[in-house]
Amino acid sequence: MNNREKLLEIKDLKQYFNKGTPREVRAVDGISFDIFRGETLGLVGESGCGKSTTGRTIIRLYDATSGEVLFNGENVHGKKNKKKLKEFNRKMQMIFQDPYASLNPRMKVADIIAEGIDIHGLASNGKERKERVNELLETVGLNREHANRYPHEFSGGQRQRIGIARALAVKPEFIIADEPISALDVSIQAQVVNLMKKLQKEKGLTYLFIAHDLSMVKYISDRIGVMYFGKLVELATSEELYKNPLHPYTQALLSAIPLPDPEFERTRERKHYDPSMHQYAEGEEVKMREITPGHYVYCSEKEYERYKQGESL
Amino acid sequence: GEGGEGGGEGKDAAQVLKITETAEIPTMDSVMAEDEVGFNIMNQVFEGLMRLNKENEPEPAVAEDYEANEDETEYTFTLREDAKWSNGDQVKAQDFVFAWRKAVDPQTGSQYGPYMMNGVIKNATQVSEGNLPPEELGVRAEDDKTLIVTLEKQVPYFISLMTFPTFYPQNEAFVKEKGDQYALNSDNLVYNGPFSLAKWNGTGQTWQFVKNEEYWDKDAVNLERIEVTVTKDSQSRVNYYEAGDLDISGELSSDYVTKYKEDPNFVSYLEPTIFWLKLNQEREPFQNENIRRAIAQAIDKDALANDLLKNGSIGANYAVPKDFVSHPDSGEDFREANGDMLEYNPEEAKSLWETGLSELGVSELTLDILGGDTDNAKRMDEFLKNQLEKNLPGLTITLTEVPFSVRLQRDSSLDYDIQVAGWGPDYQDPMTFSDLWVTGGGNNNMAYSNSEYDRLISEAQNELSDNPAERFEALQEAERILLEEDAAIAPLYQEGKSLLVKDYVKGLVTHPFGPSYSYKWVSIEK
Amino acid sequence: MNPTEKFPKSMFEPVDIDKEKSEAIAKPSLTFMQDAWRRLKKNKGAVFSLYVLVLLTLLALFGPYINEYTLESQNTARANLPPKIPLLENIDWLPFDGKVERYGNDVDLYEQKEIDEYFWFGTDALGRDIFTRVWEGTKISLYIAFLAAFIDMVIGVVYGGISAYYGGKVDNIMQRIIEVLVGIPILIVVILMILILKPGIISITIALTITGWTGMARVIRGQVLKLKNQEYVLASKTLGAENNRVIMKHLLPNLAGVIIINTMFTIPNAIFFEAFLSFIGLGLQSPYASLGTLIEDGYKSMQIFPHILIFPAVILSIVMICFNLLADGLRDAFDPKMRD
Amino acid sequence: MENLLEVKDLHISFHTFGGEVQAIRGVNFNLKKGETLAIVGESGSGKSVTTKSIMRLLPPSNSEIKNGEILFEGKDLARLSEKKMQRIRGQDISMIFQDPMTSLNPTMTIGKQIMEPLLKHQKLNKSDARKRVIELLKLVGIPKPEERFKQYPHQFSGGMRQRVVIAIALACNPKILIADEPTTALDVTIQAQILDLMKSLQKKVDTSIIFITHDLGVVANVADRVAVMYGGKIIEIGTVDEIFYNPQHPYTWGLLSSMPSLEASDEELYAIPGTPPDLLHPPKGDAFAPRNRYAMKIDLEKDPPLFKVSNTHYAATWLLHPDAPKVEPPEGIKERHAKFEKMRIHPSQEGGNPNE
Amino acid sequence: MTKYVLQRVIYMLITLWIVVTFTFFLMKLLPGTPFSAQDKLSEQQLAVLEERYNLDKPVPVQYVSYLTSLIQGDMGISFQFDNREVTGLIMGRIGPSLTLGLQAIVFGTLFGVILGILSALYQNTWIDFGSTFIAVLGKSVPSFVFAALLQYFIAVRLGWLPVGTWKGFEYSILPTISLAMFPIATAARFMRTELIEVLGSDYIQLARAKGANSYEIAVKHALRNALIPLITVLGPLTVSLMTGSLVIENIFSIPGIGDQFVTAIFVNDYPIIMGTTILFAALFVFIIFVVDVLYGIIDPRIRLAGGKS
Ligand SMILES: Nc1ncnc2c1ncn2[C@@H]1O[C@H](COP(=O)(O)OP(=O)(O)OP(=O)(O)O)[C@@H](O)[C@H]1O
Ligand SMILES: Nc1ncnc2c1ncn2[C@@H]1O[C@H](COP(=O)(O)OP(=O)(O)OP(=O)(O)O)[C@@H](O)[C@H]1O
Ligand SMILES: [Mg+2]
Ligand SMILES: [Mg+2]
Repeated sequence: MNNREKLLEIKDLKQYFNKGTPREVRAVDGISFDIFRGETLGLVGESGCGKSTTGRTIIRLYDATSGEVLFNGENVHGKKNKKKLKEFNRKMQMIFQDPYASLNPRMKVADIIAEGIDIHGLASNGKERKERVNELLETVGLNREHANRYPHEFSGGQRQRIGIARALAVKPEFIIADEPISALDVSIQAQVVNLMKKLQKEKGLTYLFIAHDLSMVKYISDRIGVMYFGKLVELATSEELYKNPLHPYTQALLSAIPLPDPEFERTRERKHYDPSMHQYAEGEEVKMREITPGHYVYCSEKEYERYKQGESL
Repeated sequence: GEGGEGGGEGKDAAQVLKITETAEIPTMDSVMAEDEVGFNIMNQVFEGLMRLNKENEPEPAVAEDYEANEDETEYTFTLREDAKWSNGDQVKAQDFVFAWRKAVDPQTGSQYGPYMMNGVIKNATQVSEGNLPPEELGVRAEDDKTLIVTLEKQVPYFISLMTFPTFYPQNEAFVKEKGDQYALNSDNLVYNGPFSLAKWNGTGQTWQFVKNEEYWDKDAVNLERIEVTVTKDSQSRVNYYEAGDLDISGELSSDYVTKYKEDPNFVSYLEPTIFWLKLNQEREPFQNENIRRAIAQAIDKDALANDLLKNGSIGANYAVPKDFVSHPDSGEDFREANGDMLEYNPEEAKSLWETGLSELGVSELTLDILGGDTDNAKRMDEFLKNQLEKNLPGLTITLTEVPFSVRLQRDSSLDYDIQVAGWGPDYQDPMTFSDLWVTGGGNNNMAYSNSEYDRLISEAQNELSDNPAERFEALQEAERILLEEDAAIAPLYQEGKSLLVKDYVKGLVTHPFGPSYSYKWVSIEK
Repeated sequence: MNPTEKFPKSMFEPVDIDKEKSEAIAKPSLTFMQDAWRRLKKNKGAVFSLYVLVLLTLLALFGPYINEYTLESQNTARANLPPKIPLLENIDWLPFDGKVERYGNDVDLYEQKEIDEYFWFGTDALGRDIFTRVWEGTKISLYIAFLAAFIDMVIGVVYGGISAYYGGKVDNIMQRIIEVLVGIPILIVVILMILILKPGIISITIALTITGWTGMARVIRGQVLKLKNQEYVLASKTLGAENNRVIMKHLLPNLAGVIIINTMFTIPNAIFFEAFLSFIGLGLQSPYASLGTLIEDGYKSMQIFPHILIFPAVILSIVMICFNLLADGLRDAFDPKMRD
Repeated sequence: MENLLEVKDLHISFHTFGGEVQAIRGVNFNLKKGETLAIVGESGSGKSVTTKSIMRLLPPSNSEIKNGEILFEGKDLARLSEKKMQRIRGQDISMIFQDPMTSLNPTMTIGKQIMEPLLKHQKLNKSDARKRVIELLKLVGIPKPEERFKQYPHQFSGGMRQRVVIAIALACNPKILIADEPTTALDVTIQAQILDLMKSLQKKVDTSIIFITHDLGVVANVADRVAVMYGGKIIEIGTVDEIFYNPQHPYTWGLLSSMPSLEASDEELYAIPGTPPDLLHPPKGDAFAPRNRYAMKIDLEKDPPLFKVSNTHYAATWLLHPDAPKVEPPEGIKERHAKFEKMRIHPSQEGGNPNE
Repeated sequence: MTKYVLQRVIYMLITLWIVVTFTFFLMKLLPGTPFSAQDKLSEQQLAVLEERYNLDKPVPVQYVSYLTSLIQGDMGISFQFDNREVTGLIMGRIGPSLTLGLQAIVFGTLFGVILGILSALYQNTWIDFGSTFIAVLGKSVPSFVFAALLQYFIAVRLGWLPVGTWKGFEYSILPTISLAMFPIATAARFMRTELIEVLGSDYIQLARAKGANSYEIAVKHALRNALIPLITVLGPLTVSLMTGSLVIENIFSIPGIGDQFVTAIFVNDYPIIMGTTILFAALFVFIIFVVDVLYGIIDPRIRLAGGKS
């Protein structure tokens, strides 16, 4: 990573649902991390740990309970004028998980893709708009004939590519991809992942890539953050995380991922993670600490010392 | 008294009659009664000083005999020795005094008490207005068997009034004993009529009349029991009749008249009830006589009666009914002298209408008919609308159909153009119809005023009280003024009633005023 | 299995697989509505109902002008005539011969009253042509029903939409209001309203809609709650779409289905209530006639002149059945669960 | 090893609005005692239909077994009466479904649901059945089984529910256990636990398992043999090593190479272009041909038969025809082939961590 | 759960209070007077009557006193029946209505559920079509049209059953059937969809995989799960019964509260109109409440989750 320009800084972001009621859910409970321009940051964790919420809060689909999100150094949360907001909306985009729910069944593909163009007035006339749509369709590997069809006529992979085209239409800098492939068949997943990689190279995009499939995340990401129950527990480059997982949850996660290699599977050993193992004392400060450069772990001071020694918990 | 009629063969058949009523009994407190059903029921289970006999003439009932003073302002009734309540108590003169005082006492809240007694019984008006205590009412018991009634003035029809339920006695001791609970169900009542009420829970839709063994004239009563069911519509009544659940169908609607006209059990008779259009003379168009006359003459009353109502009603070209009262001397019906007035005549109506319109300076009129909301009323309103609009060019009729109570309210506030209304007699005298139209009269409510008319009525009520023939003729003249001269109202029809009565039911008596039927003389002869 | 079977060598030449072709879609393009329509067409009952309803609507509009009689033209001389239709009068078992049974004999009332005209559905007690009146009545009934359903729809959609879309406190308060409203028996409200307002087309409509919209509001709310968290709505928001756009482009088009279905169920409901009110005597007043008032009119003489009841009753039932069947068909057609 | 189950030339169609869907178009395989056969393939390839047809759970209203036999202990399940089939279900063959959240009756206690097959097939009395249920719950690793017995499904987490479903399936010690994507709905960590559990249980109760999944990693973990399905057919079948290290069918190649390995590699993933075939109108010839970058003319004409690769390994691709040209498989596959060669040379050598 | 029930009770009371208030003021707006012969009354008497009917005070005072007596179960005195308490009048009439309503709902749901089950189990056979036909008829043909036809054909023409009134079980057959048509239709359709959905669910598949036969599946697994939601339509059904009872009682001359209500409307007997309205509303609200709570008790998902929000 030669270019370490911070595109996005997330500072102590919190998102509580039904705050103050008995049904309060601390979906995201104080996480901080940076995303550098041009990189892909992977976010993994088990279902319900708050990955989607993190993504959605960053892009302001939810108003954060507290914390800051700096985009290009500017806080995008809190009050903003309309123009600024629009500008922000253009620069940050999202790709969704469910290829069936993410496209409006009553809109033609052309209109879906052009929605951003229409909102931001990026095309001066109908012809330009049409050209732009066709261009986008080709970018994601679809035909221009597809423009006049409705989403239900497409397969999952195709739909996902339409979703990508929609996001690209506004020429964003940063894209949050919320499990963009987990609903797809293995053979189709590669199509989408390849496309995303290609686009990143061509357009210099920055990704936040959310998934629970570690092998795909590792493949596409430069750095990976591991979430557990609303907290970020480990953050490191993908190589480092894979080779030297420190947090016991990360270790358990890694040990659980099945690989398409029978020999490896025959000998794999599983680790089990029990959060009570930490035995944090009352008032003990538990936070992200940098163990080796660029490798952060959520730990207490005591644990930090042990990690430093190269011990595992 | 009448002798027992059902002899011979009739004795074998079960003397049980199955009949229907059109509504639940609203009250069994005789002084509170104000509706047809109540009056009819009471007529079977209570008895006043007088009772209408089979010929519809008042005859002595609880009273054995009566006497009037010279100017007929005081009556002395002698009560029957054997008149008893169903609990065995004597029917005493004090029971009448008690009931009548209760009827006019404002605290009772009776509507019919003051209506029937004010202006008739001495001091009734003041008592009912709270200006005198009820004890001041002109009625007293000389002894248990002698009742003396003092009148406000001479009242020619006073004796016929004595058949009316408002004037029935109430067993003072029993009423006081029951207190609040009096008359709330058949057990909380005592009876002095031909029958006792049974199995009546106060609001139910069924009850029975059973022969009252304490009744003084029980030998004349053949029926052991009458079973009564409330049936609100004509269709069900006919169904029950056909199914054998009823011996007497109750009133038939026009459709069924068509069906049963030829039936041997079909009975139809004319009632002394008349329906007419009240033309509100506070409204400008009806201040014009031509307009009024045009309206009255534009309606084919015979078609209304024969094609639409079909229940034995006849078209009426008069204001006092046919077959109701007759000349005291000649015995000639009231109708004979005056004949038909304001007959259907579309051509004349049209020309009168046009004259009227030009007098009013308009070419079109929109008038509203205020009518009832019953099925028959609605149908009739539509007929009237059609007739008037057809025969009177430039007239538009709108219809407003409201419940009875609303109509009454709008009537008393003169809030209508044309109103369909009717009147049935409360006693057997033309006055019950004639005094409707005096200036400011309680039932005028259409701003009709004619001093000549008022004079005639007033004379009939006062000066001519002791001259029945002249009085009668004065009332005939008044009717002529009302219709022929003023066309104040537009008569429509005189009501008829049609029933189906099983052929084995003998001796059913229908009454033109007050209660509708008497079952006292009915017998089953199968 | 015969792996050694011989084939010409040329068969084993590689072919170029056109990547374009592998993405091609064979099926013809259909919009959602076209798709729903196609589905609906497969439901014979619904399509038949649709045709019947169209026919009845046409008859309601033009039926009264087919003969010379009007809604109100009376002639008591020809009252209560049974139906008589040219040609059909000659078919014995059909009740269109102008005859009625009286004391076991067939009496031709037309002959008896010396009437040469044909009254297809007979006449009523005032001698009015029932054919004309029935279609006028159908027109009024449909008019009230459509009007009521339309008002219900507008209020319901707006209310439910606002409640769900803005959510939070707004939703909470609006839902409490609905909860209370729903607790009030509709029928009673309708009757009370009619007692106060003079029975007429507008007042009946108002009475019908006064709580009628809650059903639509609830359905819409549920739907919007679901839709507003759909990923395509979120996508639109991340693109910077404002509320207007989200509502117009995303919510409304996707609500169209439920709105149509629900309205289709409201219409027969409104027809029913109108008829019901008329039947208990709180219905329209002359000069208007609705199917309800006609039925009420006919019920009274049902046993003697059944034709006065039968025609409006049958037409009312047909209208109700057709609307219900059509609504059912539409629901199936729009239901994504049934997609093939 | 004897064949417990033999499926021969199975053809199954569905009659739908759009026409006849030929979901299964000639499937052959057998299952041996005690082994785990994994079926992989993408969505719609007919995995579930195949297994449901073994259980005869296909909707009777619109499905039709057009041809073929399903032989279980000599009986043809495809033609068995419903009554007899009921005796086999749950007793000899039982099944685990994909979604643990919906496959339990929400209004019946867990205990009752597990007891049901015991009462029905084993004719146990209530108290014995209860004891057995508690044993089973313990076996599948549910703590405090006595308390759990009386609880309802919604009181269990997803992983717990799947354990309950497994307990139900194992209640009567079935000879065959069919697991249709039993872990797809679960998190990887939970999935790992369930997989371990299934493997250990299999040893204890000695049943044969048909394991359906589309996750090749899971296959590598659990399977003894693997069948790869595509477009209603088995296009390659063999032992787990044969399929993973010596795949022959281009589709299998595609599947294996489209998954990135954990070893860092910056190359583009191998992607199979296009979309799965429309079984309403199956293409002429090989259903995979339109997506096959090695397609030959004959692929568009004729459906390939299963070519034998070894005694245990068959693949349906014309590439195996003697006349077919040699093709270069993708990089990753070549590496796998190399590993396979190595394994053949050193069959005794235990596979170490492939990353080393 | 207790909290939930409490909350519901409060809503129930609020709803009732609104109904009472609403009807009370509506009544005040109605035209017409309760005194049928007002003209014949002296002012003195009018005053007495107004006092008796509590009409002499300003409207807000009347309202408050109505509310207070209502809480004590006193709904005032009828205009139509002399000196009779509305509470008593209604109670005297409620018997036949309750009997009829209960019979109709029991018969209706039972028969409807059976039809629905048959429909679902024999989907797309003639049984299904037959029961769907009945359901469509029941839903579409207004109860009064049904009643009129039944009365005409069964009672009048064929004479098999009595035409009307209320003297015993056989008198209740035709009205019950007329009234039950709607519940039959509703229950049948609801049951059919619900059961089809349940039968298609995963746990039914699992039950079949356990070797359960179709009887066990239908009865042990499917029926229970399909029946639970049926409770939710009981609310709307009761409403339809109340609606129905107004005309049905009228058509068959049954002395019930529906008939009383209609009569009261035509004679402006406000106390009875109000009383019946409140009774209907209370019944309705109460049934909805019971349905909700019952649902919570019967469905373990809600029961144990501690009530839905
Ligand atoms: N709108 C919401 N209201 C209330 N709770 C919510 C809402 N959205 C999410 N949650 C809760 O917040 C927590 C985190 O949810 P989130 O969707 O972020 O998880 P996730 O990591 O994306 O899971 P998955 O892998 O299943 O997508 C969950 O417990 C979820 O139930
Ligand atoms: N009940 C049915 N009616 C019609 N078609 C069906 C039915 N069930 C399955 N099919 C069709 O049969 C084919 C095979 O389906 P199947 O469920 O076996 O796929 P699968 O391999 O299990 O896929 P998945 O991984 O999505 O579970 C599909 O094309 C599907 O559309
Ligand atoms: Mg998520
Ligand atoms: Mg499947």
